[in-house]
Amino acid sequence: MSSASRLPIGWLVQRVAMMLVTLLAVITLTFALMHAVPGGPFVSEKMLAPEIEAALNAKFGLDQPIWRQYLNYLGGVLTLDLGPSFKYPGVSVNSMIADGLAVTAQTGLLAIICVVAFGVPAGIVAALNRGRWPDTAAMFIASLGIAVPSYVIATVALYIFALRLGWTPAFGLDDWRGYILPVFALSGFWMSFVARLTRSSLLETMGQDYIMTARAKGLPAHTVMLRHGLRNSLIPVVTVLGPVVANLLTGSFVIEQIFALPGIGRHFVQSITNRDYTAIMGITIFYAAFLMLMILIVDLLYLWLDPRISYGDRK
Amino acid sequence: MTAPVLSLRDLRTEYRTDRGTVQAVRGIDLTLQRGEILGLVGESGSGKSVTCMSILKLLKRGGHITSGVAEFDGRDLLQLSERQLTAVRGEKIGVVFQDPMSALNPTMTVGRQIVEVLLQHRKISRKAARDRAVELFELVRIPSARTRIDSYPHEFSGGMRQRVMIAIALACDPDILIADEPTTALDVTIQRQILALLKELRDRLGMAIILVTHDLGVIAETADRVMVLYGGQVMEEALVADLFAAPCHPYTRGLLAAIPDPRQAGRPLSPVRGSPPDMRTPPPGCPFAPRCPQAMRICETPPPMFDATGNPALQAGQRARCWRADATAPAQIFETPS
Amino acid sequence: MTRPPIAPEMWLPLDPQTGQLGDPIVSTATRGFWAGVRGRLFRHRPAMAGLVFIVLLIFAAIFGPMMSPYSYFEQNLELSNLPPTYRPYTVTDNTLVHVNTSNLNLYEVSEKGGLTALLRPDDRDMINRQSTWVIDDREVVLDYSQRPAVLTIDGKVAQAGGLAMNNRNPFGTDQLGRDVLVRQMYGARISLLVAAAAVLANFVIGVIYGGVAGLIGGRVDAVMMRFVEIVATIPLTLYVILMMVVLQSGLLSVVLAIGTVYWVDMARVVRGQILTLKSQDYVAAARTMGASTSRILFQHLLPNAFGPILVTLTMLIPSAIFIESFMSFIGLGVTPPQASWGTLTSEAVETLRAYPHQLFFPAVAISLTMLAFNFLGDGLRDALDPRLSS
Amino acid sequence: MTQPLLALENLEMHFQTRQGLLKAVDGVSLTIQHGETLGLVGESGCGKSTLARALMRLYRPTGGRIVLDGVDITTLNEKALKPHRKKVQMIFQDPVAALNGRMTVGELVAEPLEIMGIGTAETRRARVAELLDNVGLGADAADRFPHSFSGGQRQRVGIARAIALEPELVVCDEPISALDVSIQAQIVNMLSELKRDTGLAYLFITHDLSMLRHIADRIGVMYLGKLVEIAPSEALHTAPRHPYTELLWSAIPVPDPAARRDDPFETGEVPSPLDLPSGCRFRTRCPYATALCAQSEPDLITQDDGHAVACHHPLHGSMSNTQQEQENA
Amino acid sequence: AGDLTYVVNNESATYDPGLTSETFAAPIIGNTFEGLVRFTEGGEIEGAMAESWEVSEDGLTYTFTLRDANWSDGQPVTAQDFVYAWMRVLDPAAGAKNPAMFYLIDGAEAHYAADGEGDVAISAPDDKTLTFTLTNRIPYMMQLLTYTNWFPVRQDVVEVDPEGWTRNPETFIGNGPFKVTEFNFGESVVFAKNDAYFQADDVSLDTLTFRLIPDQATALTAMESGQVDGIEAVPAPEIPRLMAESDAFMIVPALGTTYAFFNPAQAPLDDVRVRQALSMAIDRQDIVDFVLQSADQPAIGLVPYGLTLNGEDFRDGIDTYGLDADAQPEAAAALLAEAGYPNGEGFPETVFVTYTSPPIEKLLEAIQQMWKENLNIDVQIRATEWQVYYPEVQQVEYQIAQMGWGADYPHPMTFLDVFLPDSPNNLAAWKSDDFASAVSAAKSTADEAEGLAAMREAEGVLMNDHVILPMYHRYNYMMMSPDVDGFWRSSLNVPYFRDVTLAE
Ligand SMILES: Nc1ncnc2c1ncn2[C@@H]1O[C@H](COP(=O)(O)OP(=O)(O)OP(=O)(O)O)[C@@H](O)[C@H]1O
Ligand SMILES: Nc1ncnc2c1ncn2[C@@H]1O[C@H](COP(=O)(O)OP(=O)(O)OP(=O)(O)O)[C@@H](O)[C@H]1O
Ligand SMILES: [Mg+2]
Ligand SMILES: [Mg+2]
Repeated sequence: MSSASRLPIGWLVQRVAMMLVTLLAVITLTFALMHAVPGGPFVSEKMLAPEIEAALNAKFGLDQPIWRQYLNYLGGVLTLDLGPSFKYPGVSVNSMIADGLAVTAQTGLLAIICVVAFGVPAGIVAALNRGRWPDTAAMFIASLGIAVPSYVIATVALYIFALRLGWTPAFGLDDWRGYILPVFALSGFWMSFVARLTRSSLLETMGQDYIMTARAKGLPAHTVMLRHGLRNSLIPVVTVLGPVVANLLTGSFVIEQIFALPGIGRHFVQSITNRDYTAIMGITIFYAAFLMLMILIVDLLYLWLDPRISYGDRK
Repeated sequence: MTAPVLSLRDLRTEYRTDRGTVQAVRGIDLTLQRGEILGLVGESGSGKSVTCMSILKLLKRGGHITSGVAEFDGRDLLQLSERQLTAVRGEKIGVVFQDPMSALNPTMTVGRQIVEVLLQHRKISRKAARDRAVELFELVRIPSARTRIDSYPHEFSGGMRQRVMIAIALACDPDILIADEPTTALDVTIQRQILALLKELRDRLGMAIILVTHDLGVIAETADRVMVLYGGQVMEEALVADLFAAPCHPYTRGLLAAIPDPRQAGRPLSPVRGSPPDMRTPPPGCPFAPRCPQAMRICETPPPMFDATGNPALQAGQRARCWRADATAPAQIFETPS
Repeated sequence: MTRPPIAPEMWLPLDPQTGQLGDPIVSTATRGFWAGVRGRLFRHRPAMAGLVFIVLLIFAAIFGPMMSPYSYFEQNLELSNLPPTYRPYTVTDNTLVHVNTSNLNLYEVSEKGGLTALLRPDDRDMINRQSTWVIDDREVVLDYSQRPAVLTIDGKVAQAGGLAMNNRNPFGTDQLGRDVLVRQMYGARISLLVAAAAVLANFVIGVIYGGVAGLIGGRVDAVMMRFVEIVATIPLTLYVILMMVVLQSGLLSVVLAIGTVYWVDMARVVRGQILTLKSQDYVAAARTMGASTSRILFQHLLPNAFGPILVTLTMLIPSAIFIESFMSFIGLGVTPPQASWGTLTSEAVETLRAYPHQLFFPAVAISLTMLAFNFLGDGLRDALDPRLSS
Repeated sequence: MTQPLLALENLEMHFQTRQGLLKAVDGVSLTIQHGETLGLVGESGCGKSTLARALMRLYRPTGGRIVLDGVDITTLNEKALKPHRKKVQMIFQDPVAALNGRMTVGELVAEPLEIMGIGTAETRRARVAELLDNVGLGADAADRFPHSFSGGQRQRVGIARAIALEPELVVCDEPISALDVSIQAQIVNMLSELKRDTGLAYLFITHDLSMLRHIADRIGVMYLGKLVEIAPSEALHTAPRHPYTELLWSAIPVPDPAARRDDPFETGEVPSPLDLPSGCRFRTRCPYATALCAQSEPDLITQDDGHAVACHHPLHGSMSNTQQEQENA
Repeated sequence: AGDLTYVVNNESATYDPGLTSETFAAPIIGNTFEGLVRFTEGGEIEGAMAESWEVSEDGLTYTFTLRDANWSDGQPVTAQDFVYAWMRVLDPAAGAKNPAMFYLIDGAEAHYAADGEGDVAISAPDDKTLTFTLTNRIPYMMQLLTYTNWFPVRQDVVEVDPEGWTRNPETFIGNGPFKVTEFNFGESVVFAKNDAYFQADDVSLDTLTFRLIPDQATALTAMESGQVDGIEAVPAPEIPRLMAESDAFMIVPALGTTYAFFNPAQAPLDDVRVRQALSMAIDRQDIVDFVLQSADQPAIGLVPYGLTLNGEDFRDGIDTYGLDADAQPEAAAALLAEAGYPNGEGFPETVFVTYTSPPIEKLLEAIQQMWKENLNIDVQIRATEWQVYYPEVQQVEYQIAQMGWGADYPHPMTFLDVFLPDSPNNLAAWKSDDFASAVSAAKSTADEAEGLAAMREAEGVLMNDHVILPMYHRYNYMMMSPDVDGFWRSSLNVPYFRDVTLAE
């Protein structure tokens, strides 16, 4: 049976409907939270006179009852218009997300590639050499990668490589060297995590009977590992990678802040500190939708990775 | 006698676990002739599977072969490197594992799992390999082979999976087939079908088969020669007819006695009493001595393997590791309580 | 083959008969599951190293601040930003000084090697970038118009001596002249407490939530997992700010904030485990006995999902510690002058160039602790899974 | 006749799968009397385990009734079911999988008592010791974990647990398949002893027909979700009436090399339970199948001798109803 | 000729000269727009768009004559552009943040209150003449006019896209030395020389880039590795090092005072002696020397140094209100004892609230410790996010609150105005008739000396009541490559690149 024919359309439809409901819940909750939190988009360095604040509220419709604002907002979301930024007049949230994503996606994508391209092989090498020095070394580095916070990695790397050695620029993605540090700082943790996960999952798989069968067929060790071991150990890795992809592609505030990347992660945190209502909502919705999409994709990947899984028969 | 295809001498295998070292196989000798079906029987944990796995060095983690020679094709398999062994595994010696449910890769179509072994050992095209796979499927009697070949293992019943395993093992027409409990957990009709298939293959291709089982009925139906294992050692070895007709070793007798007798329906069965030894600290003498109803003091010394030469207790070709088979033993000890 | 003849009495029956019907196997050691786990764990060297480290750390966190001559809040502004090690200059035989090249101050070195006093310059020439001290009748000039700054004593360029330990403050001092070592130990209290809170939240909420979702399955599971998605996507910062308004900032709110949202990953992991475990026969067996859902969950399923739970936990502890520093950063955290490793680290990141030691110690402390947890977690997982041990 | 201990009336267990409706158990009626051993055999996948699990109420049956001691337990919820659970217990095929490896044997055996709230911790401990003694393990086994036991011993733990509540019926789903002959014999002996001592009834599922002959009072034969034949053990062995039973019997390996059959054995392919043949389910493999078999499904008809068979063309013994009808016509 | 990259740390909300009140917008607006008048580097007022001006006898009516100057698209700058710009600020619908600044024009306040209805005394008799009339005399009116809100904007571009015009280089038409060629949201703003600028010949830079780097440490790394030419700010802990060793380091007067509000309505701060004791007990010199380690100046009053009136610095010879740069522990303790808390005993629980900012929290920790040491009282510090903190403080529900003020225009009044009873920024809700009358006296006099005296009197009233705890007068610390010549940054935070030339 081909995997395409296993695509459970009914399940998919149900799932997407569920996603929309979840999204609505996210919207509602975030909206409520946002308005419950003190402050507002017009709090700045100096106090505004009450009549001026009133004028600003009127201008942005914040003088209307909250349910009205909510419905208005929902209406906008339905037309995929996330509205204008309250904090940055003239900037639409749509364009904020699009611009931010353009930056974040570049580093994020590279980080994901790093996570997969280094994390998984490191895990494989470690598993292949279980208990010997490559395993110990890889797992020690991976433990460090999990243990050292990314902002420490980023700051120290910036200090050493940009300032002391002058190998990389301090900020900016204008040439390829500019990508090195942010991508490294972004992917360090997940690379380490994926390496550990791959290793343990692979060891688990390599203890299965069918690995013995593959060996008994006379397949060389690496074929056994790659063809039979790896694919079956990927389920936990993929499970983790789904949300990770969503996270990396939606940016990390700390890293974007340190490397001065105008990415979506920075916009998001700033929109919260600014109480830029539409931007908060917009980016949250975007993130939620993206995360759910990734989880959905993971679920679909399960189908491809493990033909035993089917979504049709949920009792 | 012609030269055996496989001869195993003094195989010793142990498993090092954190609860101690398990001496799974303790000096097993085995010869296998061309076209012969050799049955291995014995209680659970007696070392049947480990013996089979050791031949191709397919041990799980912690398993170590500490001594022994496995002569095949003029070479000692146990001295070969992993790389050299790949040329033997699947090509010259095929293996069917004990548990068909978990022995197939669940994420690969069964077809690919067969094609894979063909491509590994034969210089043929993918297409040709696939055709051969279909042929093998037909050989093991999987209906509508051409379409079922693209199924995943979970879409097959246990019996069919077992047949797929056999097809994989047979793909390269091996000289030897090692079949570790190929029919356990299958119902009798499918069991019989598979056994018939094995016999047919033996007849047609002259393949030698090591058949592991604890079902004496299966042995009686299928094997030519039988080895009874206990405590990691061969207790008795005989042609199948001799073994059933004139078992020498008390353990063999115990096993045979445990088979339910249709004429005695309703009466209690007679199991071998006691439990198998802890293989981390096997008994110093005969491993069966602690359970043996006829144990003697001598049994605390390890018995050698006795053969039929000049030995009234044994048939020609029969061998037993029991002091009772010693030609010098006092005659009365053969008067076994029935 | 000849063999020495066998003595006739050897052919006599062996008695008394040892084997009896249904006798248990001769098992050398009767060891329970947990005894086995403990045994395996104790033999796992990295895990033991991790455990010892954590125990020592807990001791240091509890008793360290009590035993230190300083308190975590006591400041000495004059002695701020002192290094743990330094290279003294010899002014006269019994006067050594230390030059802080970042703020161009001179410090007196005590006999025991501690940096004990700031030496105020007698003259500060901002135009020519020189500061002048008169120490023991010697004119000490620090010329910082060139880099690195040059110290001259009576007109002669002085050479720094060998590396010395700052005995007064072995880890140096921070920007307000507080002892870094005692702050470090005090910070461990808070960070370990936060870690403990995270562990507890994950155990209590994450494990149960995921367990229930996985066990009940079907529609309930789908809805529960969507709720997890909602919790995971709602901006944590907003939520934390709201908590900050509702509660007062402080350790309790950190613990609460972490407790209420910091379990979604664990819930996912546990659910996945339960989904695979619940089809096991022992669950069916328990049901045939009339076991309640909670009994099945707690008695049967969760203990068997322990391995992955542990692994996830060791993963989550560091991020809990970092979340605390983030929360402290936005004001929902420990109140100054209290310190946690997170706040120590983020403060020290700012002074990285001038005073790298301020980052070094907390970063190393966090990293070592995480390594310790990781090693311990690995060891525990291996110990809990007999198949993995050899 | 007295009220049976257990009566299944047209029990159905259908699973909704992605590929379609799977009729794992498709209308099975049978009774088990107090103190009786009913053997159940059949091809792999014919629904034996499903039947067992459904009657244990591990599933909620999709049709039919389960009447236990006169009480219909088919749709009771867990709470209402709890008192009835005492009467029926189960022994599983795989003793490794059925015992929670994180509990001591003592805990495992005490668990049903604890759940039912029987006795105090003290009395339970005594009872556990007694139970372990009964199954030949010795009371000191209580402090050990299942992994330190052999397969046969683990199965004894399972048995001890199953009889802890003094049930009236024990459902044994292939309790001996994974064990070797000698241990099989031990277990079977023990089950027989228990039956003799306490008047237990068994539903005994197995592939091992020779063993069944040894212990079962009556034997039911299942094929693709249906009961095709049920009869006293001896009668079934000596004169099976359903062609499938005959086929099964012919496949039993005989532990006698002299009686060796070297002929190829063809059984035909088992149809998919998702796509059942019309009429009689066995007709695709049946050497005696006629056009009738494809048209109508034979009912399970009980003959006077208590031998029931669902076949249009039964072998041996009396004629089937259909034949009679045809002749009458 | 040349290109220059300058790092800014904050994204500005809007670059609309009329609507913004943010300091972050100043660098961009200040280099792309000019008002009627502007500051010279020396702080003098000189004509920008105005060629000349006249003030009526009563000091209320101002009449400006504009010079021939063009917008960056070549159109002439007219008086109507100013009228439009100003009237727009007074229209509530436009959403200006700072219309109150215009209320001093006759009719402006009423106009705003009436939703843009009613006459305002602003007019343009012809293209080159602009006149307006104030309600009161404003001695610092000319300084006010340098503030961005008074800059002209073009009606045609604004009306086409009232929100978006400042985000689009095409429509962001200014009359300053540079024009924007790229807006990269969150990343950078790129400028090119504005050839239509009336002094275009004096502008040497070809392009100018403002790069947004939120992290000051990264900015410093970029600066030190030579990736950028100048940075707006340096991380506080780096100041001593840079001050000592960097040629690029610059200290710019900032006209700002950092202080804390005492809430005179809350115990124990309702007692002026307590307030004074707290203020006396901190060592401002130590704070500057060790905590800030900067060139900031200890503050013992509200108005910073550097504001000169009548040839005299405001602070010269002024009273110290009992405060000093160094701590006076004995005197402070005595005062506290007098207030009923000898040796700090019985001092009620007191919380010092602040916004989250690592340097400020450090500062407060030091002060906390000084109070502990000198007065033996325990004061809690509670830091919250600015958005939470600020509205809370506005409700005057604190005991001590951290705050500061930076000048909008270089005149003491920008500080004193804050403490008028109706000022939204009077966060202590402090009221004093003496203060108010002194302030209005200062505003209404035409005589600078008199005005100075009145303002000093006003500060005296405030300070003697110890409503605020002055800490230090701040400076801005930045870096600009020594190769850059002619760069200056005003005390109002506008970096001027107009006169910059680059060394080869
Ligand atoms: N992976 C392993 N680790 C440790 N001990 C093992 C392992 N595999 C087998 N053994 C031990 O080796 C001995 C022989 O086991 P083996 O699997 O050969 O028995 P068997 O005769 O095949 O039994 P069965 O009939 O149950 O398959 C047993 O004592 C068993 O416990
Ligand atoms: N939970 C389930 N969902 C869907 N199908 C099921 C489920 N359980 C069992 N089945 C299907 O029902 C049929 C009967 O299965 P069952 O396990 O009862 O067979 P069995 O007679 O016990 O076979 P075996 O002898 O192999 O144990 C099979 O086709 C099986 O795939
Ligand atoms: Mg085996
Ligand atoms: Mg079954």
